[in-house]
Amino acid sequence: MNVRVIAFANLREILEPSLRSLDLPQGALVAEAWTELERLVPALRAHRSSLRIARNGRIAGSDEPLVDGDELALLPPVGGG
Amino acid sequence: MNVRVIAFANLREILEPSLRSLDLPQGALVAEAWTELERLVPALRAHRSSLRIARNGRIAGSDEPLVDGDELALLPPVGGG
Amino acid sequence: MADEFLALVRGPVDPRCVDCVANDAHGGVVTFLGVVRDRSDDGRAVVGLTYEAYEEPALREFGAIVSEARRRFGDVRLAIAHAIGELEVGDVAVAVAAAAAHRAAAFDACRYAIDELKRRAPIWKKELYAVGDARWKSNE
Amino acid sequence: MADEFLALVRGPVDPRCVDCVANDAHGGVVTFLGVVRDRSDDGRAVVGLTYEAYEEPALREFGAIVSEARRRFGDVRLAIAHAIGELEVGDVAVAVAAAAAHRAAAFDACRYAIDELKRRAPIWKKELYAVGDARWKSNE
Repeated sequence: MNVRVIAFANLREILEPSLRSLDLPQGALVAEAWTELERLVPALRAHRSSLRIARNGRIAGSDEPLVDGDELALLPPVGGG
Repeated sequence: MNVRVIAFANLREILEPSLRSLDLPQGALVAEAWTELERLVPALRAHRSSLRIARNGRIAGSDEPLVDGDELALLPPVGGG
Repeated sequence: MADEFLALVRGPVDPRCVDCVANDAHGGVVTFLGVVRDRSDDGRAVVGLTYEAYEEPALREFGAIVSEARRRFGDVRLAIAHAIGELEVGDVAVAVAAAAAHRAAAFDACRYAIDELKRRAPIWKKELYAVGDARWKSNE
Repeated sequence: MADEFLALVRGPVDPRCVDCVANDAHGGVVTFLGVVRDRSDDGRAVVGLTYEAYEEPALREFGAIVSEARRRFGDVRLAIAHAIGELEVGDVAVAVAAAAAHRAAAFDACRYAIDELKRRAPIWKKELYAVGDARWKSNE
């Protein structure tokens, strides 16, 4: 199955332009998507502890299953206002 | 000696138009000015406990001596903002 | 800091008059506007307000409030404008703005200024009702 | 109450866009403006800011913040507008306005809204310096 991947701020700059989507086995969990992302873009590893992952716009737990067409977003610590 | 008297809000309405100034003996205190005011305008009496008296724009104690040309202001509870 | 704006204004206050507090170093700006409501606290229909002030002492009180706010909350810029005379529903009766490098001091200073103004500035308000005689209303 | 104004704005925010909160029944209006400063917190000269937002979730967060403010502080009307894109020093990056019958709820709601926005809205800020590379700055 395939999930779209977006990222913001410094993570977007790390991810770009190489990666827009991720091919994963059927029923893969968010945690597995992350492992694959780290493999493809090792520079992401350093940010794991501070970033959050959203699935279709909502914060997702690492054990949440993904479905084809989902959007994964990598969210660094926020800085609004 | 002579002191000017002004008042605000409801007290102004009670005082007007009868009274603009007060003749007092030399060295009279604020308290004596008040007694004279009450004599001239009995309707003021009911407000004594809630009003404050300013002398030349600053809150005055009742034992403060007055001098010729002073301005006494009768200040009801404030209602700004 | 002497250039803060403190004013008694005849008629409604133009809220922009307090915008002068913001500058490039003070990026957090909090403004309070007191707008004439169509209801009094006890629910009566209000058609307007009249304000009276003991002008010089009131302006002096504004200045004292600004100095106290700086002592308590640090580097804040404040502006206070209060209307005197006749106001209609929807008119701005008072505007207080506070600017600081960060929002916490701006909120604290703005709130302190309007609270103290209402507590002690020699200003009085008369409510004009749709029905019945106008009445002076104290803040107590 | 569904008519509160929640917006992400390309470029600087026009602070008047949040004035819609005031009406005849809500006479206490508190507005917070976050203006781009010429200094960063560590004293470096700043020439501008760039904001990025995860737009739909950010707007949803604004809505959640407004509902929470109403649950906590009662009958308050709120408006939130945040800039995205390039801003210069002096531009308004965020405007939050809260209106209530009395000032206490308006202050509390406005402060709650900007504090929560900065804590959790998916928005990011990059500081552009007079000297040296731009840097993303988190609120933590």
